[in-house]
Amino acid sequence: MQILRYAVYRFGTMLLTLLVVSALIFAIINLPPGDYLSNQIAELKSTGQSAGVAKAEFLRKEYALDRPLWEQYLIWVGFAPGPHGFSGLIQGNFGWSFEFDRPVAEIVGDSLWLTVLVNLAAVLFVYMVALPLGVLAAARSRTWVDYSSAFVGYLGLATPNFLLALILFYYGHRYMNLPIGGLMDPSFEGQPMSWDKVQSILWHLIVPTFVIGTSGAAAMMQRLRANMLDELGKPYVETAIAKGMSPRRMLTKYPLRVAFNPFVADIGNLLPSMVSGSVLVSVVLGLQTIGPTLLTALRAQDQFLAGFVLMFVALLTLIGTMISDVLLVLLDPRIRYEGRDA
Amino acid sequence: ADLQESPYWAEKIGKGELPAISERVPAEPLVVDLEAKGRTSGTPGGTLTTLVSRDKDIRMMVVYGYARLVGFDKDYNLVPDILASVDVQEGRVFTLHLRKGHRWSDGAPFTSADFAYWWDDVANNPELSPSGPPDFLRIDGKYPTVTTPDETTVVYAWDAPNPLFLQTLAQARPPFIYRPAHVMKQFHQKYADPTGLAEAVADARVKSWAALHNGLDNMYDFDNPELPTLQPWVNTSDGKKIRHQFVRNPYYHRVDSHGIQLPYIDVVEMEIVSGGLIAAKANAGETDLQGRGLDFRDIPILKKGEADGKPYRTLLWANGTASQIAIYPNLNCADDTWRTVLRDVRVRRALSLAIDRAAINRALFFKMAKPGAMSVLPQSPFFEEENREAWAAFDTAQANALLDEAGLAKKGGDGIRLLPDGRPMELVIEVAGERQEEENALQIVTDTWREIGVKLVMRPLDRDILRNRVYAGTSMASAWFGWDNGIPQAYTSPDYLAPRQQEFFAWPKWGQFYQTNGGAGEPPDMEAPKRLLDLSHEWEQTTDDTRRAEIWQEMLKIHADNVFGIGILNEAPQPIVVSTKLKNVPESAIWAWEPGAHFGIHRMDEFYFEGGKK
Amino acid sequence: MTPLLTVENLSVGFGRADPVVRDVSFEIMPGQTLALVGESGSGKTVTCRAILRILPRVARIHSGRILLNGRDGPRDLATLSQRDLRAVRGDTVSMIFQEPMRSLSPLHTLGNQVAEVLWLHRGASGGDAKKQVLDTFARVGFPDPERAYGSYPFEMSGGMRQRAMIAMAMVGKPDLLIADEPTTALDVTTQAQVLGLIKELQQETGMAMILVTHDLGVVANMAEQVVVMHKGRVMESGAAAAVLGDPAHPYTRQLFDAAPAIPANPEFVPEPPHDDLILELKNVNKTYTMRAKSSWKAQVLIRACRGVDLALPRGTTLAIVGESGSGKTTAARIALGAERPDEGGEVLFKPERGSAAIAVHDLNRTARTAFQKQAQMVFQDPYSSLSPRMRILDALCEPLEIHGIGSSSERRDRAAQMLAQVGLTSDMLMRYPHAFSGGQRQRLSIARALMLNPSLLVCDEPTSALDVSVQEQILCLLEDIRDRLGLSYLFISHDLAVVARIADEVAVMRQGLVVEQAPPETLFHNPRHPYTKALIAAQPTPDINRPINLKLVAQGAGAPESWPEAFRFSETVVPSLMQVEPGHKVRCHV
Amino acid sequence: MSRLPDGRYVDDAPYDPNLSIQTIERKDLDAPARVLVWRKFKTHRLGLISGIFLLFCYLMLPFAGFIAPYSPNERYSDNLYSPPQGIHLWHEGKFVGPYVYAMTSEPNMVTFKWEFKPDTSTPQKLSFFCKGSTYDLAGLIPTDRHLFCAPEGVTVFLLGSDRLGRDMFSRILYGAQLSLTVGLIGITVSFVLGIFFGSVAGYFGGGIDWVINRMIEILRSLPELPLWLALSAAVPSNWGPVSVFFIISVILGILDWPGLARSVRAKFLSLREEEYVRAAEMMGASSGRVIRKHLLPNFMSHLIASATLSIPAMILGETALSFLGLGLRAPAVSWGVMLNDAQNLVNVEIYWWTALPMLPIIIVVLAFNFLGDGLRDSLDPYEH
Ligand SMILES: Nc1ncnc2c1ncn2[C@@H]1O[C@H](COP(=O)(O)OP(=O)(O)OP(=O)(O)O)[C@@H](O)[C@H]1O
Ligand SMILES: Nc1ncnc2c1ncn2[C@@H]1O[C@H](COP(=O)(O)OP(=O)(O)OP(=O)(O)O)[C@@H](O)[C@H]1O
Ligand SMILES: [Mg+2]
Ligand SMILES: [Mg+2]
Repeated sequence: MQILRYAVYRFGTMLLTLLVVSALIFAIINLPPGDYLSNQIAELKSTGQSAGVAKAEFLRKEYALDRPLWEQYLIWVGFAPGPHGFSGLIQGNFGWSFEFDRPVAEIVGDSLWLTVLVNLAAVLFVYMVALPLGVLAAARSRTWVDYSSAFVGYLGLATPNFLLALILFYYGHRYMNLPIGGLMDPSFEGQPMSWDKVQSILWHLIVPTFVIGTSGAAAMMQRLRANMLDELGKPYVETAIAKGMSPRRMLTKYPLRVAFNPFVADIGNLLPSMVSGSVLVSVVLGLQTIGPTLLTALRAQDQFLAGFVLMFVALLTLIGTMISDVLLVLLDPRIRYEGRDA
Repeated sequence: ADLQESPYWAEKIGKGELPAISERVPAEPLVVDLEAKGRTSGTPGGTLTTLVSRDKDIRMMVVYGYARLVGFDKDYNLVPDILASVDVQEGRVFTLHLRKGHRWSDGAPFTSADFAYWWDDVANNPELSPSGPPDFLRIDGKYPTVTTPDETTVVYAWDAPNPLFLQTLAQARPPFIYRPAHVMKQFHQKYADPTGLAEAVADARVKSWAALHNGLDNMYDFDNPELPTLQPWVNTSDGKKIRHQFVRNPYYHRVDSHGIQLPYIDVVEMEIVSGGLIAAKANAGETDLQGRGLDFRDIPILKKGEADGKPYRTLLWANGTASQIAIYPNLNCADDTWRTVLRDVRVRRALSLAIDRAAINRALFFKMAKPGAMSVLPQSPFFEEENREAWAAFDTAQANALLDEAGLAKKGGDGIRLLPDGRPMELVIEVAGERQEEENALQIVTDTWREIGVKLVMRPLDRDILRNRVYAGTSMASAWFGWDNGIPQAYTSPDYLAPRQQEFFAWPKWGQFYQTNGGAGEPPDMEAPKRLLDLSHEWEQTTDDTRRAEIWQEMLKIHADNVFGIGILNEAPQPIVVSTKLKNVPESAIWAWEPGAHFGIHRMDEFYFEGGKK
Repeated sequence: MTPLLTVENLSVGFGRADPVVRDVSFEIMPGQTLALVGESGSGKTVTCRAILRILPRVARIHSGRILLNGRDGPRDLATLSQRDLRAVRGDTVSMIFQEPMRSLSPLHTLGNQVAEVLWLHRGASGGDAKKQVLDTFARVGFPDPERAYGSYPFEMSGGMRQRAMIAMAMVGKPDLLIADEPTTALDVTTQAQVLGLIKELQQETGMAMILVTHDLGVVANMAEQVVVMHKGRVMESGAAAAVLGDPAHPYTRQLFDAAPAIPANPEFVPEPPHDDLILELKNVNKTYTMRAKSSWKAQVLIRACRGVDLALPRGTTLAIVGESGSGKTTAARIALGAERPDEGGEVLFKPERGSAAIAVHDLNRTARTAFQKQAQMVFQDPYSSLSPRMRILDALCEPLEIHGIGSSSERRDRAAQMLAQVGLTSDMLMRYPHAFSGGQRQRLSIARALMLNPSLLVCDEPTSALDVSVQEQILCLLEDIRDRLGLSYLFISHDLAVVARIADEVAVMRQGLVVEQAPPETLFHNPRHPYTKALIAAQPTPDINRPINLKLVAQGAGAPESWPEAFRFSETVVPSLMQVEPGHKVRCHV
Repeated sequence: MSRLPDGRYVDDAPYDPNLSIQTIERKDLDAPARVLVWRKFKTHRLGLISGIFLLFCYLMLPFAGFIAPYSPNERYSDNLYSPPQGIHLWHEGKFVGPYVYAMTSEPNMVTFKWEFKPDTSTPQKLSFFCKGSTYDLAGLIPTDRHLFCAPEGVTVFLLGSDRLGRDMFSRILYGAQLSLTVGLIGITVSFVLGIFFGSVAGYFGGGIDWVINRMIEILRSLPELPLWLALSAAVPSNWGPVSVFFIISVILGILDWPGLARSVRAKFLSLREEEYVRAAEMMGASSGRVIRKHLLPNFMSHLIASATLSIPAMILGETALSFLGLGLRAPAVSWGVMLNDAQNLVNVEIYWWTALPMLPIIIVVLAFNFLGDGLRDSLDPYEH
């Protein structure tokens, strides 16, 4: 019963937050001067392509872009009727993408799993690199091991992603015959999963993973190191040593376990940072993830597409936060009993 | 010659899914004599890969394919293409004759009904086209009467001449004045079964039948494989993809003189990659034909790939705009002093004279472009060397003299001239910060202008913002391309030379005045522009090509003399990567959107792979 | 017999600074207990840690040998390789650290942490190890070993955790146990339980022990040998009886003199007149609703004070004693107006004799300022009650600044004067708190409390963090000030001996209730309430001849349900405070 | 030392029972916290080196014009894409002092590359404290002295030149002026906001805390990208590069504050429970005073450490923004702008030195990291 109440409460705040977020998103998208269609029309006129103008005019009417902003917002969310009655987000109509000229849902659907895939690979990479290095750096803090792992980590962080991507692609293709760009060989697109397809995807993932991963790894490593150092100063570590444990075993059993909790707490933030963080890389690498789609949409002020993607990310973040709360409760017995301050 | 069956369709024909070649091509196909054009006839087959950077760029296949009702040939003459012929009476009645037996790519006959459907049920349907039929069909505010006397004849008749009608049909982005009626009628309220239509609307997650109709009706966007086409290649891939496949149109209307149906190449694959990677991929030999997405600065890397033995050649075509980079002093600038100063032709001439075009050419284009003022290119019949050279030599002494003469002799302490009102002469040039070469060129101009006491301040903006600022008269000057069409012919409208378009950044207000019929902007109040206006009007009135040519020449002269737009250089090289096996690609040519449709005018359907395979 | 452990001329230092442990030597026979005594910072912990070489990275053993004559023959732990040392740690020699809460990993169950010793050293399998651990848990007195096995540290009380620590140290059946102040954090009854337990286990297994403490009472009850340390050096060492009975070194003597004790022979003092009360708490209740931190749990009501009635006559000391969490601090905070009592409670304060009472429970802004000038507080922890970023001068002047009293030079003079009053010199004004010892800091906070010339001082366990000799100094100081300045104290402690020394009246609290109240003489010699009795019995005295019966004491007062009918109380039914003799009130049913 | 007959051991060194009250216990800690921090920080060698390096970098900023042989937009149109020129000391076995070779360039019409030939016959000696292009020293004093320059008609491009023949070395120096300060401004903004909201939430708790937490949650649930785009679109289009730069730093700061606010809040929550805070409250100190005098000073060191750790993020943020075309634009020079120019295969493969601005970014980011690490380590010098 209590849990139910809690869930209802959390859900309530989530809806409220979402509502605020939706208004914010709408405002943000419409902050740059003009809108997609007027820009489109100006562009068409300036290049003398009068033929396209008619269609743009049609869309402007169809999607109520000729109305005041606040009305557009209400129509978009679904609080007010549009030219064809209520059909906004809450009615399950995600809108139309002007840029891609098809329903928003169709565009997002495709790139979503790719986003997840790429970022999953990157997160795995981050963990694989950052965990051992971070632990090592903490265990050997202030020695050359520590410094050199920081150096390696920050090298990845400080190298601008887009340059790194370009460099890796060029030389990767040259010397290792790695593919340039994309997430799989186009011939596998739309094909059912097969071993060859998986191989192709893995092969294509190498560079993106590396590029996205390196920047994350450094940050993660440093955080892990700091957390570990904090934990290493705690008396229970000495207790463990007094038991006669070997340092390695002690390190992985005790402080690492505790130092890891903050990462779980961060799951909720993973998504927006994944979407933002990998945009540049995805743009450079030509990955068909949601990031470049969002960037295009924002640049072109393709408002329904951008709005939907952002709402979606926000929703996932909020849900992610909830999940991480639950996970934390599962992972950290202290919270289970004592509760945790917000 | 006898028609030959294409091996690509052999299987389908064998199964009876496709009729034989003789049934497919029109009764009188367009026969291309390749040898006469100086090309070789090829072997059909092969898959061509090309790259684009945006999803929506798959419509480039409509541009490259370049099947138009009438199209430009390589000398920029208008010739019938899809149409068998066109009769023009008094420049106002156009009788379009279709080819008998011409079919859509799905095999349905292509007839005058398709034209009628567009005119009656699309262009004039207020729900589908809220703003009515397109502008180019409106002459003096009136639309033509469109009639279809028989299956293969369509008549567009105006009261007054419409000199632009045919040219517009030949554009890179053509106005499709026909629709596959047999397909689109299923989604038209007037013809479709209401319940079926309602279901389709719901399925497509759109809000009305009009949205559905418009959404599917993508002759140009080319993203609806259900929509039959007349282009050489047919889109077969739906949705958001990394690679789109375009398969030869079995009903295409062109054949070569050996009876082989064009296009030679069976499949075109268009791969969507990030813009930054096109050069890298080209360098790796992963494209067979590439112009778009490559830039002058990519040439070394392309040449390097060639040298490394990758199977491609890098051709250098010339850009077709009148000027690669041009500076437009705003004659309608809101700032009074600046407006007066910039309207002084001596000032504009001085600014032009003080540009070291050779240095820019060297720094930016390896000396491969042609320095010169903004005028037409040598490919145009109106080209005159003297126009290109007018006020385009690098001569700071003369420039200084001109400025002194213009009453700007006074200089401030830092050597910058003072305006009549005492402000320093700091000319802010606004640019769309998307082209590096523009910024680089202005950087060089900054240095040489300093020598004549003019301080150039460059301000990069977004394209849309730039446009709005120019239209509002807020900006003093801006940099942009020159006239889009650098190779006008007598039939080309000289609109864009006259103060009739705000899109010409030197006179936005005059352009608005004309475009809005006096509703906004201001009327031209200088002699030369007025004359330009008159001339362009006269061009519209006359149907006589020699008179039109004269008008063109006079207008170009006025421009050369008045330096309304300060051109810096033109014919900048455009790298074109071509697979070594790909034949019939011209060694040197013009790379232009309008007129020319990039590869379109070079007839991509005539390109072929040596031996029919890649 | 060969000693189990011999420490010879051990010197340990941090970095390049002078060694903090110098030339320490002692030896322990198997089965014996050696007590390491000395004030805070004298190097006890460092010495112990040096034995197992669990020292901070900067620490270095300068010289000395640590010979362990264990199962594998004699070895010098000071030079042993890390690998061999690992085999010794937790196996031959095990250690209990000072703070039980923080010495256990919060994310692992007790069972896991304890059984680990067996996995490490005995190669025991899961089930086998668990059986042994459950055994040990039962031995150290967990009522439900199975439950304890699966519990996390924070689910247990401090005493329970300390038991778990002991279990961890014992489960490997070591030859030597090093226990670093195993009971300091515990209240007396729990302390007695733990000590009793250790002693019992020791007798059973024949294990030797080094017991670190600064409580001489504990020493008297536990040790055969004593080593007295001061500033890193051994002052005196020898058999417990001899050292305690007849201290030879002046420091030892001083230390023993300082140890407070519940006086053996009561001298009845006439009851002071009760007509002028400076502070009065009437029917004070305080209920905290723990905003259920995790929103899905029910709110918890904590009744920190229940119907507390207290009266403090001017110029006297009222002490509140009671176990941890019994509501002492809450009562003090309410008395100071820092917390509002529940509806119905009243706190009245009379700044001067005969003046109108201020209703502390209901103050407006100006009244609060006025009141705050009169009533000050001395905090328990001398280390955290002074801001580390403030000079002594600023810290002392702060109350004056807040109340806008005096010019800056006047404030400065007053601060210097106050320092002198608490026995410090005025050249310390410009220093920072971290340069001072705990005792000095406590003096500083007393000085700060006195800056405003208050008439009431609330001391919340002002000496519990200090060792006996310093504690003695502070108590003397407080007494001295009280007498000189006519202050009244509300004195909170859980140490009965301290209270016996300073208080005029004592209130014993348990679970928010005052269970017994009387002048110390009466209370200590005629305690009525079972809880009071248990408290007194558990108080160890530094006298070998008066050992406390650890076994008996270990049972403590137990839960109220186990008390005689007359004293029982529950959440709802609470007997009232009855006067059993003049000035002696007990909470019982008649 | 002596042994009593009963085997007891007694120390016989002189002992004064009263000494301990009057003497300072831990002389080693007898100093203000910042001295102690410094003392401890000094032992963190890498942190110290980084700190000195950064200090040097910042001190150099006003004198970038002096050290740089050229001004940032000075072009040498005969030396486009000149590779780095080495500085030599010996010529044909003789010591001649620092000199360079004159370079002549030739376009290669086959490879479309500029080819440079050094004229190795004559060493061109560098001159020092020589006259060159004018610039404003420290942004104030106009002067034309440079640390070193090449003789007339010869160039000295230590790190090569870019596509317009501008000296990479000089541009990197000038770029530092913007790139290194973006961080500071951004940090200031984010700190002001973060400290304000964090401390209000942490100290007062309750409803305010809830609202601020929601704000943070909302800001965090939006990807940064649209915020960047929107905020930079809100910058008036006609602003000059420096104002745009300023606004960008502010934007970076605005987006950065929630993280900081959270840590401030957490820290405040724990500091509030310290007894010295309680003590001040009981003495009647106002909340403002408590925050100012007790909480902030004790929190400052953490702030400084987290500041040093966020500056790299700001510097990198600027390069990312420049890449998106939202950041600085020519003619302004920053490392981000320079890298933005270099994000092309040609620059990576053929004119590799144009990608060199990566190096200072990496070095500075690393230095800040080590500095922050060192600071963090030495924050609580009086802890046991
Ligand atoms: N990590 C350290 N760095 C520097 N000095 C230290 C460190 N740990 C302890 N010391 C110093 O060593 C001396 C001895 O400390 P130790 O902890 O052994 O005292 P103790 O007798 O156990 O005191 P307590 O009763 O407070 O536990 C003290 O002066 C202390 O300041
Ligand atoms: N602010 C508060 N919110 C909730 N519960 C509190 C609060 N303050 C005290 N309590 C609870 O009230 C009870 C009495 O606490 P109090 O601090 O008065 O005990 P104490 O006798 O002073 O203990 P100690 O000896 O440990 O200082 C405890 O259970 C404590 O957890
Ligand atoms: Mg200790
Ligand atoms: Mg307390």
